[in-house]
Amino acid sequence: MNNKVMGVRRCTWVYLVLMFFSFITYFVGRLELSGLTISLFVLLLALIKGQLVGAYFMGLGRLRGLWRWPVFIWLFIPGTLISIAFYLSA
Amino acid sequence: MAQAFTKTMARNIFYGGTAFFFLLFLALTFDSMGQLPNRDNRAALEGEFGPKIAMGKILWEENDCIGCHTLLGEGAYFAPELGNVYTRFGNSTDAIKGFIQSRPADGIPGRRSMPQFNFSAEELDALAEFLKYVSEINTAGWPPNTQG
Amino acid sequence: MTYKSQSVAKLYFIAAIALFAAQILFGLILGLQYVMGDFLFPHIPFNAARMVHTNALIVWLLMAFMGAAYYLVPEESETELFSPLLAILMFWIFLVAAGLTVAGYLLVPYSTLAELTGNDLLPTMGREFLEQPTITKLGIVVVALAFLFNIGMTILKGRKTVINLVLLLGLTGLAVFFLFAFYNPTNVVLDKYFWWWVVHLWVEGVWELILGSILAFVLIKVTGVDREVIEKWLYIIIAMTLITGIIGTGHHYFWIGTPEYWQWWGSIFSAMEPIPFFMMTVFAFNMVNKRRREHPNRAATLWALGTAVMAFLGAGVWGFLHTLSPVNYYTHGSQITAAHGHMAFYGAYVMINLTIISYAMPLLRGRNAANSNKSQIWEMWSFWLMTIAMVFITLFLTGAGILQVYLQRVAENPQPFMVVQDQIALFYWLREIAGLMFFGGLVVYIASFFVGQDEPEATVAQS
Amino acid sequence: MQEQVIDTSDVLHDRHPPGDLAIWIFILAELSVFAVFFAAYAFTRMNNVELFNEFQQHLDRQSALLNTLTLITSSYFVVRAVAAIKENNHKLCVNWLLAAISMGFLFVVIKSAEYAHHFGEGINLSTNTFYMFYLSLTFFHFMHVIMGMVILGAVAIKAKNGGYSDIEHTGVETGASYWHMVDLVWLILFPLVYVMR
Repeated sequence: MNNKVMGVRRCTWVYLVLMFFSFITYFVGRLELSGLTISLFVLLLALIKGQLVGAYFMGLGRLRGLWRWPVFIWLFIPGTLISIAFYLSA
Repeated sequence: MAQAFTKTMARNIFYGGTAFFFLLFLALTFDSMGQLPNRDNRAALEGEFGPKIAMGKILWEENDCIGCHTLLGEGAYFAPELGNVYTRFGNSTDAIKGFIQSRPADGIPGRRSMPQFNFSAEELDALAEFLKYVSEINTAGWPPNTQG
Repeated sequence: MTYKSQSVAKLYFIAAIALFAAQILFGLILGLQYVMGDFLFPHIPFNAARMVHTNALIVWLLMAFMGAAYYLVPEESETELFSPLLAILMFWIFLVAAGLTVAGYLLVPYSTLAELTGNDLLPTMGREFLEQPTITKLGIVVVALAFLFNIGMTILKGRKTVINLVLLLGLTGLAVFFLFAFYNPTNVVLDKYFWWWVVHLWVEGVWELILGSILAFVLIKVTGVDREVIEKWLYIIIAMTLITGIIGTGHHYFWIGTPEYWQWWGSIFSAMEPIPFFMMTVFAFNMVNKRRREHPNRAATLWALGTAVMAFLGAGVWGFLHTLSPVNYYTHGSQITAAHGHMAFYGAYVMINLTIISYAMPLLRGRNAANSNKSQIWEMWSFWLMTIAMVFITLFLTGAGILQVYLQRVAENPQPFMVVQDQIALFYWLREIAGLMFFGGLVVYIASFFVGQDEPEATVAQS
Repeated sequence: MQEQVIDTSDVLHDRHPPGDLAIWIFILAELSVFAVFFAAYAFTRMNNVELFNEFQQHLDRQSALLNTLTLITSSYFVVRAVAAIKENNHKLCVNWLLAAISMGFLFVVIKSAEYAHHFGEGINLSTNTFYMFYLSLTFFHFMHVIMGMVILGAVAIKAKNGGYSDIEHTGVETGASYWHMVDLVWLILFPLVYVMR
C-alpha cells in the first residue's frame, strides 16, 4: 500500500472524528449545559478539531520547520485568550 | 524542495482580495446608511430650522471654520472643538452668537484670536443653529467631556 | 533617459519641488502662530496659511506622481509617450490653477473667494483638504482625465508590465475617489462619511498602489534584482494594503455619528494596517541586500530605503498608536493626529517622490546614471537633515498630544482647550525649532541640484 | 524568479505548505483577523455575560450543526480531490471538487435561511453587542465561504480542461488550502458563538 492511499485513509478517520466531535458539541448546546468546565471542554474539542484540520487536511503535520506551526499557533493564542476571558467571567 | 510562489497567484490575491473587501465595505456602508436616520439628527434638518441649519453649514464652509477648529474631531487643531460647543456654552445659542460677535477685529496681542467676521443677525442665527444641530448628533459619547 | 518624451517629467518635478518649498515655508508660519498667536494676524490668518500648507502638499504630491508616471511609463512600456504636448499643456493648466488658487487663499478673505468662484452653485468648499474652489476641483478632474488618457494610451500601445498596471490602477482610483469631493450634503454625518472616501481611500488606499509601483520601479533599477521577484512582492504588498486599508476606513467612523460597530471593524482592520508597511520595509531591504549590481546613484537607494522605513514608522507605528477605538476616544482630533499625519505623509509620500526625483533627475538632466559625488553627498545630507527633523517634529507633537489629551480629556478636572494649549507651548516651540532644521534640510536639498554640476559623474567603486 | 514545484506527494517531511506561498500569506492574514475577532468576542462577553447568554439562546443551533457538518464534509471532499489529482485522475478530481462546492452551496442556503429569520425579526448589527458580534463574525465568514466557492469553481474549471496533472497541481492545493481555512475558522466559530456559555 502506498503513502497516498494511507494519507486518504487517515483523512477519512479524521473526518469521522471531526463529525463525532461536532455532534458532541451540538448536544452540549442542545442540553443547554453551561459553566466554565463545560465551556472549556467544548473549546478544547474545537481546538483539537482545528489541529486535525491543520495537520491532516491542510497537510501541515508532515512538514518540517516553521510551516508546521501556523495553525497550531493560531489555535493556541485565541484559544488561550478565550479561555482566560471565560475563566474571568465565570 | 522549491516553494511555489507565482506572480499569477499574487495577482489573483490582489484582485480577489481587493474586490472581496471592497464588497464587504459596501455592505457595511449599506447597513450604515440604514442606521444613520437613528443617529444623525436628521429630524432637525427636516424640521422648521432646517433651512437655517443648511445656511449655517454653508457659512461654516465659506468661512473655512474647519481651517482652525475641529468639528467632531476633524479639522485643524488650532482652536477648540465645536461639535459640542452648544453644550459647552450651557445649551445656549445666544452664548455662541455673543462669542462670535465679540471678537476684536485686530486680534488680541500675543494670543490666538478668532477673526471678526461681521456676520449679520440672520447669519449668526444660522451658524448657531448649525452648531446646535451638530451637537445633537449621536457620536457614541464623544468627546469624553464638555471641554471637547 | 531612454525615451525623449520622458523629459516632460522634468517640468513636473521642478514645480513639485517649488511647491514643496512653499509648503514648508507656510508650515513654519503655522508653527509660529501656534506659539505667537498674533503672528501675521489678521493678514494671513491661521486657516489661510494652513490651506496653503496642506493644499500645496497635495498638489505637489500629485504633480510629482504625474511626473513619476510620465517618467516611468514610457520606460516600462518601451514606447514614447502618447502625447508629450498634452502632458506639457496639462502641466501649465495645473500649475496656473494651483497658483491662482493659492493666490486666492492669500489675497482675499476665503468667503470672498467662495463668492467670486460661485461656490453657491455647487458648494464644495470649506472642508478640510478640499478647500479648493469648485472650479479648481473641476480643473483637477479635467487634468486628471487628460493625464489618465495620456498614460493609458501609452500603456495600451506598449509593453504592459505589472508596475505600469498597478500605477495606472492607483491613478485611476485617485481620479475616481476624488469625485466624492463633489458630494456635499447638509447632513454633516453623510458629508463626513463620504469625505473620507476621498481622503482615506486616497492615502491609505489607491495612493499606496502608486507608492508601491514607484518604489518597485526604482528598486528594479538600482538593485538589478529580477523583475519577476519584485513584481510578485509588489502584488502581495498592495494586496495586504487594500485588504486591511479598505475596511480600515472604519477607524474614521468611530465618533462622527456612524453606527457603533465601526469601532470594532475599524479597530480590528486598522490594527492590521502596519503589516503591509512592515512587509514593504523587509522587501526593500531584502532587495537591496540581494542586489546584483552597484548603482552609482547611492542617494536614490538611500531615499528608497528611507521611504520604506519612515512609511512604516509614520503610517504603521504612529497610526497604530491611536487607531484602536478605546485609545482614539481620547486622542481623536488632538496633536497626536497631527504627529501621525506629519510623519506618515513625509515617510510615505514625500519620500517616495523624492526617491523617484532623485533617481530620474540626473538622467533628465543629461547624466548617464547619477549625479557627481559632491551633489550626492549634499543630497544625502539633506536626507538625514529632513528625516531626523521630521522624527523630532513627530516626537514633539506626540509629547504635546499626550499632555493635551491628559489635561483636556483624562484628568480629573479637565481644562479648556486654550488653557491647555498654553501649557504645552514648550513642545510647540521645540517643534518649530525642528521645523527650522527641516527647512535647512530642504535648502541643502535644493542646493544639491546646483552643486557639483561641472564635476564628473559618480562611479561605482570596483568591489 | 519563477520557481516551479515538482510535486508534493505524501512523501514525508516537506518544508513548504501545499499550494502557492502567496495564498498562505493571505491565509495567515485572514486567520489573524478572525483571531482578533474571536478574542474581542470573548472579552466583550466578559462584561456582558447575561446579555450574551440570553441572546445566544435565540440562535438556531440545529442549523449551525448542519453547517458544521457540511463544511467538514466539503473539506474532506477537497482532500479527496487533491488525492485524485495526485493520481492524475482529472475526472475524479473535478467530481470531488463539485461535491465540495455543492456542500458549500448547502452551507450558503442554510445560513441564508438563518439570516432571513433574523432580519425578519428586525435584527441588525446595531440591535445589541451580541448580535453585532454574531452577525459580523458569521457574515464575514459567510463571505469567505462564497469566496472559497469561487476559488474552488475556478480550480474545477481548470482541472476539467486538463490544467493539472500528477506533476503540476499547485493550483488544486492552493484552492484546497484556502477552503480548509474557511472550514477551520467555522470550527472555532461554531462552539464559541453558538454553544459556549
